[in-house]
Amino acid sequence: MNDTSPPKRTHYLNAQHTVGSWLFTLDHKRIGLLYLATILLFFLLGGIAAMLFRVELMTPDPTYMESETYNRLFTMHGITMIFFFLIPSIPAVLGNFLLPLMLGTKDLAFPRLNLASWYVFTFGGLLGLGSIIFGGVDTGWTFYTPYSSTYANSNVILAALGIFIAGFGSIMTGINFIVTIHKMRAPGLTWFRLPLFIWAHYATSIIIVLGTPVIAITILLVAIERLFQIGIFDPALGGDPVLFQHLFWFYSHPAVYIMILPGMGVISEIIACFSRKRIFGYKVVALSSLAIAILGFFVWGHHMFVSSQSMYAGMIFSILSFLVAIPSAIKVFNWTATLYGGAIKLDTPMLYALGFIGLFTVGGLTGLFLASMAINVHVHDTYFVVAHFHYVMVGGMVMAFFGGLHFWWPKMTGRHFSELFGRIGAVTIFIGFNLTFFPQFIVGYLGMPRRYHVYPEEFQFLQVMSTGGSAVLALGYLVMAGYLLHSLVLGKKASSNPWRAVGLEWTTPSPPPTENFTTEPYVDYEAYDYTREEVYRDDADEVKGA
Amino acid sequence: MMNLLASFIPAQASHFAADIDRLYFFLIGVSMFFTILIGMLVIYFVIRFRRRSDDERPAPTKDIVALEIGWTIIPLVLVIIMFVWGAALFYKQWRPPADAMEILVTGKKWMWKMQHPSGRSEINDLTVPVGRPIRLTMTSEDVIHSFFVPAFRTKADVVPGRYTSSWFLPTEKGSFHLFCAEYCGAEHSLMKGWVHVVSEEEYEAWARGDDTDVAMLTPVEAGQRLFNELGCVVCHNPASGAMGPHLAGLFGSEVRLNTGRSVIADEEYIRESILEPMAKITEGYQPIMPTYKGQVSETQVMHLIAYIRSLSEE
Amino acid sequence: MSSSTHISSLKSYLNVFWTLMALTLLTVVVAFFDLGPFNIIVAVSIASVKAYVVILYFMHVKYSNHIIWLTVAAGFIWFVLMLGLTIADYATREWIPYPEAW
Amino acid sequence: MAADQHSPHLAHHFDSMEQQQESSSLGMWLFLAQEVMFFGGLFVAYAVYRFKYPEAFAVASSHLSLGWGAFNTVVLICSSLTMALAVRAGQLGDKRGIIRYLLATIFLASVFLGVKGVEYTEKYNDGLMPGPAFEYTPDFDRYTVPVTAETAPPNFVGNVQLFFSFYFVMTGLHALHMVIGIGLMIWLIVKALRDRFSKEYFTPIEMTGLYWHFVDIVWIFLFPLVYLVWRH
Ligand code: HEA
Ligand code: HEA
Ligand code: HEC
Ligand code: CUA
Ligand SMILES: [Cu+2]
Repeated sequence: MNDTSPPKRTHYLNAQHTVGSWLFTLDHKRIGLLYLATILLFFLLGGIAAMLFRVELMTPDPTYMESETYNRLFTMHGITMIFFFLIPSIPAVLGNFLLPLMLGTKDLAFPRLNLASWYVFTFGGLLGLGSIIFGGVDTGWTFYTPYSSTYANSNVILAALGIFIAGFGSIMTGINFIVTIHKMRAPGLTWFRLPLFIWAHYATSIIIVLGTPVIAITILLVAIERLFQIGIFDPALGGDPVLFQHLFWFYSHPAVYIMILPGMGVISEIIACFSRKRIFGYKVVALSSLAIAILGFFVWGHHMFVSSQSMYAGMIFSILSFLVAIPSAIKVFNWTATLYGGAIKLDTPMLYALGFIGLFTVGGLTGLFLASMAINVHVHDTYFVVAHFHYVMVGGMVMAFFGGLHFWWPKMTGRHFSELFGRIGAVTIFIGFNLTFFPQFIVGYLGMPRRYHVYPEEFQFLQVMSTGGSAVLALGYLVMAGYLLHSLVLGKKASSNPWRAVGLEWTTPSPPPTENFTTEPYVDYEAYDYTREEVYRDDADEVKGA
Repeated sequence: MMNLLASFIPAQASHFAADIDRLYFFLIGVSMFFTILIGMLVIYFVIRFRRRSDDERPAPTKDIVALEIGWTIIPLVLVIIMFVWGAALFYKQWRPPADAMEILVTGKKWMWKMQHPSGRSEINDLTVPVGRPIRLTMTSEDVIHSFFVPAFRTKADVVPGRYTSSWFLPTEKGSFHLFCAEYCGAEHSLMKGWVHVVSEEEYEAWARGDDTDVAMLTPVEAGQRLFNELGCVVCHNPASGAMGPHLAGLFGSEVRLNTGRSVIADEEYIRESILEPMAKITEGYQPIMPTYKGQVSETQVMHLIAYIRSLSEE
Repeated sequence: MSSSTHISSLKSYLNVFWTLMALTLLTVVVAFFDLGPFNIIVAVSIASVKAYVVILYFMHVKYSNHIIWLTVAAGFIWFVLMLGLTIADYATREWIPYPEAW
Repeated sequence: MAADQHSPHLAHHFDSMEQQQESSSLGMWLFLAQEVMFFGGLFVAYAVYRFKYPEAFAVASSHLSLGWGAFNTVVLICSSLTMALAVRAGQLGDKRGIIRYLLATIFLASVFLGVKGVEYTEKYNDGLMPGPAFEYTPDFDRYTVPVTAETAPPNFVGNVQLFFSFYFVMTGLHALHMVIGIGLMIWLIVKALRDRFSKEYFTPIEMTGLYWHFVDIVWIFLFPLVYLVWRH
């Protein structure tokens, strides 16, 4: 592949230039980029909402917004961040882009379905956006009945439909992934030669396919109940509002694993590459993803310990929650052990990966506090929970997402970002993140409830700290946005394997050609086999040609 | 030491507060151990095994089954301890002793109403005697709320259409925060109050109504006091998000209703607004005001009217 | 073997059809007998048998590979677990009764 | 395999017709598993309420027409048979058979929907449409269910209304699925008329068949659950 082809090599980005060639593309790589643009927009929106209410929280009394505005802001923040950013983040962007490349195939099994999923998702997102523009939603992202079904005085139906529709986008992606992984692996690529990224996406897709329909029907029931004013969860008819919570969390707990498993996949790739070692206990790590996906379905009641759920049911959910922590623990230990005896380089993606390990550990361990029933009684619906889930979601998945984005950036865009600014950004984000969310553990245990616009003065100090931290965090993201955009135009051209990584995606030029591979890939080596000489081949000439 | 600790945990004012904090510190211990262990190992490995040349090829990974088994079993044992400990405490929290004194609690947007066995009731305040087990029997008139007293480490959702309960044994005298912990709409964060733990004697006197100095107050003062106690101020408050109309200047003025008609706000109108708020809805407002029928005596209504009237006189 | 390569005979389809009809009749008839709590169990069991027959023969799962079997099984097992754990809450709520009405 | 490679129906990213067919089939089954959970959520909610309010649900169910319900069950099973035969015709490459059986299936589906329409209208006229217009006065003397004015739970009428909420949502969603199915079949007929199918390529018919049988299965469960609560 060391050919000195004509100066302008055709690849998936420059193969065609019209707007239509993007909007009607069936190329998984382009669809991945479409998703990237969409979800970054939602991330920005959700982030802006967070900054707005963080500023409000600097004082215990209402300062510059009314309580109704505050409620709409955190609801918008939760809904956009979860449904329109984090759930599609890694699967729909990196997964879409990389799955066929890693499997050595030309495309996903159903390219048209893939494109349709983006349209469906975007349409759902627009409905969600519409609900915000036309006055907002004030139910919290959890839509608890009967508030959402009868009392809320806001655009619940529109938002509900948005989530309902976006859910089908995610189901389409999930089905596509499972079929592709089953049926389209390159010759020689057996299950236990698959990258852990693929395993993670396989597990994630199982959750998506079996879980998402339940949130769809649940949220649809809320919309129907509001629209036609018929009772479904309405206590006035003997309906049970707690039943809604069962159905909601049946999806939304597994959904938190949709929000972490792909991140774990990314981390495995990065750690292997930057320590030049196969992941310690590869099989265990692969199978633990499946264990999390399956066990994770049966712990949803841990969100309902004080909801008046039966104590016995609570105990079942509690013990299962503890058990699902074990496979996560195994993964963390295996990553750490992988570092032992490696050749470690702290490039930007690796900084994100190491940040992930630390922050996910803290977030996951505080999940154990929450799963412990007696402690849950005290900290449920306080800032302790807020801190927990930001540690796993932002400290975990968002870190993994950006880590992965940096790792595969040269592959996706054909350009290098500035390593110096990359490292500055990563460190700023890490520091800002901890400053923002660590104080929230303390303020939560002290008893400050979440979703509070007005709060007692004794909590102010910690809240101000948190707001300060969030400014640092936002600055970190801003730096990142700056140098990434810069690199698109002025970045150094990337070779096919700039990090010296193992994996089929690194054997094809950056950016890859539309059909992904010029020669049909064949795999006759184990995953992460860093002893192979090909990996270290110098491909600098290729860049000049590209 | 104790002082330092006190800035990280709320007051321990019920008999299981200390138990729960103990479990909490156990978990903090385990967490710190693993976080520090992993953090230190990562830092150590990163330094010790840093890449020295671009071309370095480390030895391939060797899987060690004993290690895998070890770090499966150890966390497994730890989480089982956590589960048993947490569930046992929870079981205790769930079952009130038979001799507990029962207080009835109703939540509604956005206030708490407590009814004592003696018949006395309170709004947003809960007065209880120290050292006596208290059981709360709770329900909601509208959406789900949650009765949360951090100093007692108790919390229980209050669900419309059914009764839930919660119990505690206060061990310290003083006033402690009461919060609504389940999001319930616009003024969720104003749905809070205080739990006053007093001595047995004080409580008995209070429950009989001895402390009521209402007799010594003018009707306007008594009305103002009621206005705060009953939670009217939550909605009829010029400062906050104002769920209800501001009442200054109301008396004697002409009020436009959502039917398009107008009425003069006289005593009769105000009385009706308090007892039958749904009868006439002021233009531009939602019909969300709860009825106070059965909660206020006729005398108290008169006091309220006197107070609202006084707002128009200033 | 791929499911589309198996072509069932007309007769086997008709057999399946008459089985389904017979089972439908059976559910209706059984519903008129008082079996106490077993009414619902019998009704759901018969429906499950019908569903099973449809899946095996009309939907050709009998001739499909194991991954299809697994998918079908997963769908139903997940449903049963969702139902089971939810009902576990409602069925045990009264074990430690909440206080009676005021 | 070599012949496959040149089949006009083979998409560029598949290696063989067999791989393509297996992929479609697995994809369809995953979709159906998804559907199981979609309806599953409804069934769980229904089960919980039925568990809580057995009498009210029995009483409410007795207002449904068992005759129509059973009739529709038969109609739907017939349509499953014709659908299976349509797929078989596809396997045999019998174009006229495909069209004939699909038309039969569409006809049966329309009969089903027509009957549902009749039933809905009846319920509407009886004031059994849940929501603000719901009107129901219990007539305890006429119930075969062991419930009397004294033993009736406090919110009896409300519970009856709950049943009808579920009746309409469940059968409504089911009917919506049938409408979609009819649309798919019309599309298949058009394709068949244009000679798009052959012995080698009939995947769309097969997939639609799977979908249709699934819709049938949902009804197989709905029928005893909503029509046959306490008939004795
Ligand atoms: C990415 C998302 C994500 C992830 C991965 C998790 C992971 C976990 N979560 Fe979290 N959680 C959320 C997102 C997530 N959560 C969200 C969004 C909410 C709030 C929703 C809302 O109400 O708005 C929530 C709320 C929540 C609650 C309810 C709180 C309440 O409202 O009362 C509970 C209770 O059990 C809980 C538990 C857990 C547990 C046990 C894990 C476990 O999977 C964690 C496992 C990981 C580890 C344990 C760390 C690694 C292990 C080691 C380093 C070794 C040492 C290990 C041992 C000794 C076991 N979570
Ligand atoms: C993915 C999930 C996610 C993410 C990323 C975040 C990110 C943040 N969250 Fe969020 N949060 C939730 C999910 C998330 N949150 C959920 C589910 C809730 C519960 C809602 C509910 O109660 O219903 C919640 C609630 C919540 C609360 C509690 C509110 C309350 O209960 O009253 C708080 C309070 O501090 C908070 C703060 C923040 C902050 C400061 C960030 C910061 O990390 C945000 C920083 C980001 C930015 C400032 C954007 C910067 C972007 C750029 C500069 C440009 C980048 C663009 C390109 C590259 C093109 N969040
Ligand atoms: C949940 C919020 C809420 C609470 C608590 C509340 N109100 Fe109201 N009140 C309203 C709203 C909203 C209106 C306007 C709509 C209406 O007429 O019902 C209103 C109207 C009124 C009016 C008529 C005012 C006018 O402009 O016509 C009076 C008088 C009044 N309230 C008195 C009281 C008193 C006294 C209390 C306490 C005992 C009280 N309210 C508690 C929400 C509340
Ligand atoms: Cu009541 Cu929040
Ligand atoms: Cu959870």
